[in-house]
Amino acid sequence: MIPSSWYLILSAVLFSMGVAGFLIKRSLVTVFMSIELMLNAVNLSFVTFAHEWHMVKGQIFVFFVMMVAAAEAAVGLAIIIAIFRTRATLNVDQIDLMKF
Amino acid sequence: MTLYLWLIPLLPLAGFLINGLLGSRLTKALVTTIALLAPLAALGVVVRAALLVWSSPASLPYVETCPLGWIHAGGLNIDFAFALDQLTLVMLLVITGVGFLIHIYSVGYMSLEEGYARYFAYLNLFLFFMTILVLAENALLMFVGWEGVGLASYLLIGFYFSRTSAANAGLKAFIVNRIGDFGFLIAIFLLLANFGSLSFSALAANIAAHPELQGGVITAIALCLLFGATGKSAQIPLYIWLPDAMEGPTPVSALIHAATMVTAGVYMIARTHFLYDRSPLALTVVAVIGAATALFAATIGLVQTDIKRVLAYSTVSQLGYMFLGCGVAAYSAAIFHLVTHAFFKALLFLAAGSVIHGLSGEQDLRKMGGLRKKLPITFWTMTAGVFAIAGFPGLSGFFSKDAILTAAFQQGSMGKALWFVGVVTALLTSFYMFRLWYLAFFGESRSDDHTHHPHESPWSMLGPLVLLAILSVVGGWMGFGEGLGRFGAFLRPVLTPANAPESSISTSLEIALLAIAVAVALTGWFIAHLFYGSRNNRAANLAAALPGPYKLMVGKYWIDELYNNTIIKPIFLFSRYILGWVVEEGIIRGSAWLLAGIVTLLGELLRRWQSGNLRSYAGWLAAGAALLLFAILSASLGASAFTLHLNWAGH
Amino acid sequence: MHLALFLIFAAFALAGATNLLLQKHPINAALSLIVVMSSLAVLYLLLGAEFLAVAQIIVYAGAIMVLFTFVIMLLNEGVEEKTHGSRVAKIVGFPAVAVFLSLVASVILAEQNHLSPVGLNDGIIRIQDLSAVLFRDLLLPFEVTSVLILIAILGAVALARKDGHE
Amino acid sequence: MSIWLFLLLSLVKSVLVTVIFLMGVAYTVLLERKLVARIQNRWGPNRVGPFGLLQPLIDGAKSFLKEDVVPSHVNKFIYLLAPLIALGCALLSIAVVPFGGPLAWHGMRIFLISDLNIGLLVLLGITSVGVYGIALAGWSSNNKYSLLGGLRASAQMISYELALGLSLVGVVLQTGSLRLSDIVTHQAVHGIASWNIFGGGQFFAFFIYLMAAYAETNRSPFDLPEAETELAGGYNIEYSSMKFAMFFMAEYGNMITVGCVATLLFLGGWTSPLGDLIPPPQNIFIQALVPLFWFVLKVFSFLFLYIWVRGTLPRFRYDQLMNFGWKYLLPLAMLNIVGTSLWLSFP
Repeated sequence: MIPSSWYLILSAVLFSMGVAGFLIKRSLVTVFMSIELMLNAVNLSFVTFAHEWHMVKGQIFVFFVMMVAAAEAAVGLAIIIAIFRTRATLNVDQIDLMKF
Repeated sequence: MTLYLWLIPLLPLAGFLINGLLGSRLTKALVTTIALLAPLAALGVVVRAALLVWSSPASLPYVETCPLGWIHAGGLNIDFAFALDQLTLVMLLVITGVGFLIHIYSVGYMSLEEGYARYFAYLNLFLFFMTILVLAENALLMFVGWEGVGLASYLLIGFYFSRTSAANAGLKAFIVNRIGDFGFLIAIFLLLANFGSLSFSALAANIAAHPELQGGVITAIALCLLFGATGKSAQIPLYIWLPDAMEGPTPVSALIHAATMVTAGVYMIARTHFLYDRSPLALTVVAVIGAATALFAATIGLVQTDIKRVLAYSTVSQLGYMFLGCGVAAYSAAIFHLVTHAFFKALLFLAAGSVIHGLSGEQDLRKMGGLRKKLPITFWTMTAGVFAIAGFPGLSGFFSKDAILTAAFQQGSMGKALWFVGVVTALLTSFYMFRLWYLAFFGESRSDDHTHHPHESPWSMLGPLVLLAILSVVGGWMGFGEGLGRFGAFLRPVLTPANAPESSISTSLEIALLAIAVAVALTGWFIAHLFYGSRNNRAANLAAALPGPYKLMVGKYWIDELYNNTIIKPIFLFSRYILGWVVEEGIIRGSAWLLAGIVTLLGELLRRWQSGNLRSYAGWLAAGAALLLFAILSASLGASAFTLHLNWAGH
Repeated sequence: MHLALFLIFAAFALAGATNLLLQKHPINAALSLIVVMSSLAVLYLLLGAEFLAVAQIIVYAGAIMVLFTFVIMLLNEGVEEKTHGSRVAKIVGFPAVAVFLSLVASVILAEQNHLSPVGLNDGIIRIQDLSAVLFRDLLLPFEVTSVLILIAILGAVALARKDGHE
Repeated sequence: MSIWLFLLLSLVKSVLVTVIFLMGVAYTVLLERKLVARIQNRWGPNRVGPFGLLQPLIDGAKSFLKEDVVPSHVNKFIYLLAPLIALGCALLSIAVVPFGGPLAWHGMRIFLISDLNIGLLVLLGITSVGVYGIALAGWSSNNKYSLLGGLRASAQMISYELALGLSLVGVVLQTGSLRLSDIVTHQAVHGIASWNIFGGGQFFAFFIYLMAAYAETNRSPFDLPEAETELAGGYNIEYSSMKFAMFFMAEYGNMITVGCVATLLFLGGWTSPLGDLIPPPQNIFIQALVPLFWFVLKVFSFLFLYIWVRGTLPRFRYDQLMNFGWKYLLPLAMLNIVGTSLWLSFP
């Protein structure tokens, strides 16, 4: 038996690491992965709260997040491919112009 | 009894939409079919209505209101309503009947032109607005039609828009009409302010219920309406657009600028005669304007050399007659003249169109001549028109013109003077019409173009000519008899002036007046014959003997130049220097510069923030999230340490 | 037992996340993320969400991350270079993250007495219960999400296809 | 039952199943070689042991004894990790497969390592992770052929996973459970008449599953990731000796798993095709072994079909493969779901 708060703390830490990854990563793909990490961290807290209050809807919400994440990954990666095709780089520090 | 009035404007509108939107993709035959079916169907509806009304005249006026309403704002209630009474019926018959004939004529006349579908779309659009104008039950709806016919007129005058003169003529017509419309609008506002309603029946009832209302506001309204009417009906001072409008195709001149649209002013005065009846001053102004225009335009018409311009000035002059009729409270006579004028003037224009068509576009009378043999049918129909307008006994112009002159003669103090002006105008009319007749059809051909041989027009053009010629010859007989006969009797329920003068004229005097009119017409013919009947230079000698008046008439009294110098140029200078330099450059552009400068400055500052770097954005985002969280926590915790219990759901 | 499992897989998750931050090569980062996700799947199982645990594996590890590796392989992206495009990220971002984490952690710690503990025998939310809620109460969001995914597919196709063809 | 007994039993079962499974893998290889040889009118391996039955053992020994070459230009960690993932996933998936009757000892099923509520989903999950083995192998080898093979494998497996998953939904709808043993018992009533492929009306689903399974296991006619003629072996081009053998075992292991799933979901699992016509035997051992026999027979038939197809059909082009998956299989699978739902809602 362990307290729910441990899960929540873990979730918060993972989320912060995701944000930190967003801040330090230079590759667009890894930045995108950091976003996925954040989403996962939030999902963990959703599941925890669903368990805490015995609510199925918390899990459903995670389910929706997954679906949206899948859609987002498809579009995001397509965008990354398109960017790579025009700029020949994926370094976020070099991709700072709307028009190229 | 249902008359389906709404169909009358709607059918031409459908024709307009189909031909206007799809016309360029349809075959010519289909375009023609649609263009002809729309007015024919409208004519059918009108004739059906006329037959039904004829059998039960008590059912008039008949009103159809759109159940959805139109404008309902506060106390203002304006319905989208069509009304049919005797006056409207007469107008509708003229519009759709003559309109249909001219559509048929156009098929032949325009067959080789570019923009065939566009032409018929505009023509149908004109019919749509014109029928709305006459069917309107209130002044605002009438104004809609009024503006719409102006639009259609503008489009058709500028039909050959690649010609600068045509485009300018269209603009001139539109702008001059706008000036008149301003008067109409003011009148509508005054009506609303004083009577709270725009419905003609309500207004008539309101005025009838207040016999003490005389002059004053009513005079103001009537004069404003008159100003609008002078614009549309080409009266002094706004007549200047009509001669230029001859730049449009000839059938358009016949339909819009002779038979129907330009008579809208007369129709409006007749429709609102209950206002004029209460304002002797306004009536006098109408009569004086009408008489002055009639004489004035006739004198210009004497010396014009363009066949269509002669007819245009003649139209202005005849419209002056109608105004004169209205001005002496002989509304029925004015409407009667409107109808007969629609017949013979449309005929004259169409015949002139046939001549122009036969001469491959030649419009100068000095280059015609000798066409009697080449264009026999055109010649005979034209002859009918000339005799009708000159007022030869038994023809339509004789009856209607005489009705107006007789009514003018009886009018009080000014009557005799007005009558005299009318008679002089009749003389001039007879002269210039026979001048045209001789110049065009008799003598030798003076054309310097020997490659084209004059040819008679196709039957699609000659058919309408013949029909209109018959109408011009016999159309007057419906007004034969005491008080305009059947025509007058038919219109009496709507057009009897409130203070109709008693017929104070003896039969002998009436016959004398008739004799004078006939004599005047014959005199005109005789003079024309003297001058133009054979090859001589009497006319040139006369012009040389009287150089001043001749130049004055050839220069059209320099009215255009007068307007140009007194009105257009000052406005132009004001626009260029005051509005252009001070307002445009200083205020508008200056403020735009100022705003742009401020925005540029701000943007320059904010731009540094929007570096485009994803990681910087993420940094700001994280900072914002932290700040937001902090704000929420401090709010729910009372900004103290985390001692308070959070309001978790479920706990 | 629960404690041991939690500690093991929480450690895995944290190690994976740390590795994600430290690795320079995207494919290593992707593998670390797969580790994080798989550990999270086990944690979901501990929390009684068996369907979500498997869905996590299938959707995240089996689909999304495969897409990531696919793209990395396709673009053949190398080790990321060290650039200095953003001072803001360092100056503003990291303190903000620290503040954020401390705020959230302090709230959770302050409230932990109100939360119930988690055990192995807390029962499992069955897939039938999930589907009952998903397809009855939340049918509309579900359908809307499916439309969203359809749009995403179209968008991905439109974005990734080469210009000039078709 | 104490937790220690549980752990011990599970361990024993796992070891036993793994060993048998690997043996099965080895003899599937032999079966394929023999069958393909007969299809091509050859004899196949027949030198080692009677009918060449000892050939797999010799092959295994050969793999162990060969030199283990690790090219210098590879990404070493991932290069080593990839075959482990591939084989690990192949072995893991058998853990949820019930391969015999519901005999239990101390409350634990004997012929099943773990009986999960969501066994089918777990199977799918493990299969989906299996892609990494091939994809990472292709990438880490740092070789253009293997990279192409890896790319092809990941794209192909993601694409066909959809059709595969959707084809199973019809079965799940009919049973109302994701537990594999429930799915089998649901088909046990009338023997062959109540199998999902016949009585359950899931014939199209079976077809879709079959096609998707070929693609998921990278087997002919969808063996584009290996495609000897164009990619010279594809993702495993840089692998040698035991690491190559691990990929090989993973491939055949996946075949067996796929065959097990097909048997469980469509062919009635361990139940007799004759239903209750033959009364259940009284002897406890026979009672335990008869279902095992049926199960193995069905899986064998499925494998036979697999190899038969491999020996018969040519390889598809890659665009044909993608078109087939997205434009035909996927819509067909969705239609199957709709049809099944309608059939179930209007009995």
